[in-house]
Amino acid sequence: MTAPLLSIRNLRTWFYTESGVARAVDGVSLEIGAGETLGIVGESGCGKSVTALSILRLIQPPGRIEAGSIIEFEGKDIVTLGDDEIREIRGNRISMIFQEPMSALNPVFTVGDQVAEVARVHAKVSRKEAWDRAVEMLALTGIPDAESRARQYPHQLSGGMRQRVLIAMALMMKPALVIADEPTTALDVTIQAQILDLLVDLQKKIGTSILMITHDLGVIAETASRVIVMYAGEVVEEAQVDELFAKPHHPYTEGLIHSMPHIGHDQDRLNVIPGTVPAPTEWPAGCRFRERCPYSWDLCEAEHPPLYQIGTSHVSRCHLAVEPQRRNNPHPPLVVEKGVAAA
Amino acid sequence: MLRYIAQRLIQAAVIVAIVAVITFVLIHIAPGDPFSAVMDNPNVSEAVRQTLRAQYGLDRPLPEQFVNYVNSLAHGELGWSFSHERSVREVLGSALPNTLLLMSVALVGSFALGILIALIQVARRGSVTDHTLSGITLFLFSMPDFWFAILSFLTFTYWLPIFPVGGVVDPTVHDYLSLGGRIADRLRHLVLPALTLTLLASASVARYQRAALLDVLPADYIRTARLKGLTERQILRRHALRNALLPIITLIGLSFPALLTGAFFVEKIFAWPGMGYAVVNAIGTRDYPLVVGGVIIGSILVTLGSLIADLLYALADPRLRSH
Amino acid sequence: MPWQTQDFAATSGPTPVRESPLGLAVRRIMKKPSSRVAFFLLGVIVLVGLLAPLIAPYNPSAQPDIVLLKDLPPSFAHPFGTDPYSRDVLSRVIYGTRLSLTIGVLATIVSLTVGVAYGAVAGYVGGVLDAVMMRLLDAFLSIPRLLMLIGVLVAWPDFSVAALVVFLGLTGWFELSRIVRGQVLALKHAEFVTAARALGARRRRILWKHLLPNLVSQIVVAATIGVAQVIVLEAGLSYLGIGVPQPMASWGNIIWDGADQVGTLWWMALFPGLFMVLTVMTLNILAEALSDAHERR
Amino acid sequence: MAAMRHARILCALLLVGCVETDSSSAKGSGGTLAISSGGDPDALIPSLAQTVQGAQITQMLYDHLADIGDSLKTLNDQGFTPHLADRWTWSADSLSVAFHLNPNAKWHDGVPVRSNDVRFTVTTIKDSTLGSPKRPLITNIDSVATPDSATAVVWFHARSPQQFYDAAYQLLIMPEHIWKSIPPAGWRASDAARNPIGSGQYRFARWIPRAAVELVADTSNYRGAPKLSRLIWSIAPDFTAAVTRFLSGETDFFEALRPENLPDVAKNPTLRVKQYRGLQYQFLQFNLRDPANHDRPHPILGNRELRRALTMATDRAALVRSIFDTLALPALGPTVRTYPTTDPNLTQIPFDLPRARQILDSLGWRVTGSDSIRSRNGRPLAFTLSVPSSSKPRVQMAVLLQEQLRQAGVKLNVEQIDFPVLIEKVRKRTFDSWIGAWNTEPSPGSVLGSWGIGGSRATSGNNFGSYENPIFDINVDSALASFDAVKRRAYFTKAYETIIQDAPAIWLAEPLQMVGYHSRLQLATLRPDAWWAHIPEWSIPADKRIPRDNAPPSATPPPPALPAGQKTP
Repeated sequence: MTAPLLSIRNLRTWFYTESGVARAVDGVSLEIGAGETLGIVGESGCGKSVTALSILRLIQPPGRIEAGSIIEFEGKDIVTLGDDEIREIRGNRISMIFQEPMSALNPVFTVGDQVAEVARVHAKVSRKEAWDRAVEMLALTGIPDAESRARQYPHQLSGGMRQRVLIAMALMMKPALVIADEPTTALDVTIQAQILDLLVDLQKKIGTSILMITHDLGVIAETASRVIVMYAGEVVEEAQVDELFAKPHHPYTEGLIHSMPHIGHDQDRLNVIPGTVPAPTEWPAGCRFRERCPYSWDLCEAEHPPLYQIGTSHVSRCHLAVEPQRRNNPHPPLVVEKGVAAA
Repeated sequence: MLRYIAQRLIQAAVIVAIVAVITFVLIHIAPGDPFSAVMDNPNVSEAVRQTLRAQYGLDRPLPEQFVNYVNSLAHGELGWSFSHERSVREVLGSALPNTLLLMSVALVGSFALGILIALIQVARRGSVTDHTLSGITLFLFSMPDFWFAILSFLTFTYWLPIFPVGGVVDPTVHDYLSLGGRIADRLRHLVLPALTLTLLASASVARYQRAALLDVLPADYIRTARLKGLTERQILRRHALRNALLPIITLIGLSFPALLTGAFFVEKIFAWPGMGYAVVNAIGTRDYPLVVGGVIIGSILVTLGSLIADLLYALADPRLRSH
Repeated sequence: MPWQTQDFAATSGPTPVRESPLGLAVRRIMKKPSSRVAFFLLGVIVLVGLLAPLIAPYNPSAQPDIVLLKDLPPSFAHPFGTDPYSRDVLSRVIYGTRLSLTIGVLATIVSLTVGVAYGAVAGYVGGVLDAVMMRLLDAFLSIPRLLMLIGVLVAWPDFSVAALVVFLGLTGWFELSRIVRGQVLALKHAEFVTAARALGARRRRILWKHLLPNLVSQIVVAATIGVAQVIVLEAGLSYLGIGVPQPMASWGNIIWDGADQVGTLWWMALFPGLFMVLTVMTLNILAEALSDAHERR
Repeated sequence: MAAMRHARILCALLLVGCVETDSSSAKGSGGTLAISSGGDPDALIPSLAQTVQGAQITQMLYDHLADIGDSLKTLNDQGFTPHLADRWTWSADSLSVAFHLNPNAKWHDGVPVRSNDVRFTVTTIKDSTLGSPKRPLITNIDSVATPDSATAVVWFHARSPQQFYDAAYQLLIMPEHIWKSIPPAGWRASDAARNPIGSGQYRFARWIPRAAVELVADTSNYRGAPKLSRLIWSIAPDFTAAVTRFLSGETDFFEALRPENLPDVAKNPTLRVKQYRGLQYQFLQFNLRDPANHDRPHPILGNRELRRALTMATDRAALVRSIFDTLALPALGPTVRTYPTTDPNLTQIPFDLPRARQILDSLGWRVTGSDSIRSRNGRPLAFTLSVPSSSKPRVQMAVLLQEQLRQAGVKLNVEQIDFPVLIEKVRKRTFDSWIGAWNTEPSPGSVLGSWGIGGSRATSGNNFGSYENPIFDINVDSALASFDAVKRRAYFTKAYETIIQDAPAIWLAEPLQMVGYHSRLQLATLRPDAWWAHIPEWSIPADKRIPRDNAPPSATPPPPALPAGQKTP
């Protein structure tokens, strides 16, 4: 592997709220190579979106990227860049696609304007030329009759169309990295597939890297080559996609895979991991997943697990790496016991 | 869109009709006869008494009085002002342009000023500037209109006599001035009352607009804009303001009653010969037809204001425009 | 299989109230220094009103010397000066605090009662009655409050303070009744109300039981703003000569006492005005903090 | 009743006065006089005008037949100077006077002034559908005959020393050709009322309601052009605005300065103050009859001793000092010191609080409860004092009186009501007490209308308190019938002392008038009944003029914005 395009080391993004310091991202390290698609998966509240926003330095007060965090992109440390320099990168070298295509577009401007604005800011081209480029880009994302669609307002487009607009906006400057934050969550299933295909297709044409953030392992399976599982502000497992699905190591990953809907199964009932992600202001000591874990034992409470090397490119933050036999004796997780006790 | 306009027009007409009923009730709810003071007033001539009796038909049964009242209102007749010795329509008709001038200058001024203040505050949110401006707008917002107008009048005509003491023009010279001089004379008289009303009204605009901008800022499309690499200033001006302006159009409609009330006091204190001045003077002379006429016209103004604001909103918001 | 199977429970709309929302809101706003200062100042003003007889340095209506002690500018003996009747303006402002606050509070109680009742009836009955009541409300809202009061008060030849309070109250409930109606409508269709009905409770009882707790914080906000508005309106009406009848002292009246000589007797407009602005400001700060707290709930 | 004509209600604004005197031929005319005014004129029709602004402006626009002299003599035609009539002749039986009109006199529209105008004026004032306030003042005039177009013969019912005064002072002649086609009931609302045509030395230019009234010099007037070419009444909304306009130089003249304004005037070297004797006295009048039933005496105020006690409890000197500073004296009685017939040392009821308390005790009004208010047989010693809310000084007076009487254990409920409502209440005699002011006329005989038996018994009479004492009436009548100055004064003294001791009112104040004016103005005599009488003689020297003075003299002003449809004179 050549020098990575983006390298994050020990990223800590904390929010200083009334109810305490929320350590939303708490020591994340990862790398993305050029042209690669890296997936980040996890429940909401696990810190994946904050990681993405940190890469673009879009953390608003009271949030803050803590000193010592390093986000190296194309040889520059994003954490220490000046405001003008980071703006040069945003939308230009790194862009982002959001999960809510409706609210991510400004309702009072035409979509063409909004796409063209990227070119106006970064390519310093005339209004006319920016518009032409925008229409071209919109056509590229598969919007039929792009010229007239560009003159429409967001509310006049369907959800899938809007997502295409966002993609056009993101790819306008042919960025080195596109961060896609739940790009398909809000769309219905058939559109989801189209959008993912489009992304993969455009990635090939442009040669950009993609950081695919999602809670949906299915999306990962379709798009990513490597995947990172995040939980409670930390990376808990990292592996090649095939490896992860075949041999998930972390109990959390295991739970995620189990909770995937399977075609042909009863869709009314979903397998879910009991309990919820703890509040970021009070991560539990020891293993942060301990209370929801069916395998946890004393060690999990006593010691915060490090990232254990499991395979060649497979790491996991679980003490099971030390005592793998415990996997054979699951018990009801603590949260379930508590729940029973409470009822 | 056309249907919306039609609907809104009908709604406004219904409101005006209800207002007419309410004023009729107001006239009759008072103990005795609101015109008794007028009827027996030695200064009121027999002709006026007859006009009043005919106008209000006070000796008739209530339903008939109501029909007559509605009928005369429908014909634009608001009764006879005995303190002016002319019809209420004539009195208010000649005063209305002055009130509208004052209100529109203050409306434009206060929204421009209020939005500017809000932009400054939001651009530096949390700073000392922000807090200071918040304090000032809150202070202005909490100030009774008449008290602020008194202070402004005293300060700039009595202690620092910079501005003329009320009126729309200086009647002693106005007609003998050149065109430029006449315009200058009008402006000189307009500045202080308009500024007073502007400041009074801008406080609520600034407070509202600041909140609206802060509401908009966490929106996803602002993040999108930031993501595109726009500067904070560009984001505020282009993306945030444009969206935060939509609620402000609603505020235009909502601010009409307050603006009108403010205009009443400002007109009284600055002798600005508008509707408010006429009605306030009518209070002193118990010129009840003129007071009621003022209430009706004021309510129509407010209804029209909110109607216009709603239509503007529909025009400005692309989401509504296409429906 | 260690993984539990759970039902998704959809929840939406207003939730049954478990803890006092008002207490929660008060606790929350008290974290802001500006609210604490406002609360303290308002407390002081209310105390001034309550303790008027104890703290006023002079009898507010005594005219100690109508020749030598009249129209005196502020001094140590008379910090707010004296009026044309040689009365001490400070003492009158202190007693005026009492009257102005009383009028504000009483009129607001009238407004709240009418507003809650009107909104509740409109929302509960619904249908044609609701539509009619709402159009009527639109019309009421189109008449500027001051104009409406002028219309009524001018028609009334002479009226007492009690009548003034009633009129002020009867013109101040329109916005609140809208909020109440909205809440009633939302509650009518709320799950827990349906659930409670399924358990055999009567709907009307359920509504009342849940309506008020859900509304408490909004009512408190409306009341706070209402008191401020009434204080300003009363002063404005007094300034137009149709407010509090003259022998009594309210803030508006004291200003009126000096109104025709406001250039020379500036202290008579300044001090009661400052008291008024201070009171209204603290009320506005608290109302804003309360409604913020409510929105964040 | 002849004397009825003289009194008139006056509340802050109400005043009817007199006319210009002769003016010598004016040279170097020019200059503008801007007058700060507290309100619009009520009407620009002389037969209807009642407010002070109405009086001022109509007396500039219209003419008397003859004008009273500065000495305000009212006996026969002593001191009167020719105006519309250049001479007059008495009939042998003195029951008529023939006024010979000035042949050059013309209305502002060019039509000559004719004797039928005089007859028309009298006829319309006597017409009840007009409702002229002057109607009761000219009851002694029977009719006007017009033997020829230049001679108007005024016929009187009875020979009276003041009959000439009635015809000359009370009548401002109106043009018949303008008004005859309009029914009197519709005069106020007519177009003609907004574009008055007169014969005075100033002609009407325009009236912008709530803003200004403007008159311009009638340069071709038969009495010569006035010296100032323009007069403007600049109308301010309230006292502060009016005085501020004067202080800031926006206006040149302010007629109602108060003591509080003097420091501000003194600060400005271009402003001057002038005091002059007025004809006004202010009083608190008691209703001697029961407001609910006029056939019964007032349950409290019907008692003479009690009224005397109330007067004794009132420190009138302090009151006057508090409100007027040095600009007023305590009133002597129903009269003013300006009259030569008034003895300034009339015996008064002294201020004596202990004695007042004693009297009240002896009348059975005792302090029983804890609230220090006296009562008798369970009835508290309390009554209402009505004041017009529009008059700040009178409201002040009421609040001061309230406190003073409280010291004596009397509860005074101050009721502020609007002026028209108050007038109505007073006319219907349904009041307990009120604070009023009479602006008397040049004749001291006016006192019978306001305090005599006739004024009490006539339904439209001005003796609202229903005070009746024949001794008072007889002495006034004797005085009026007497041609001997010493005797006249003695009779009046007797009459005044009678009424003072009966205390139908507390005689409060006799204000001096104080006007403020810009130093570039050169004033003429300020006549006690009407400071404006000699305005046509006022001037502004050419070297002291400011831009507003240099408006083209007698230029026709451009068509005004209001009222619409005005005819240019």
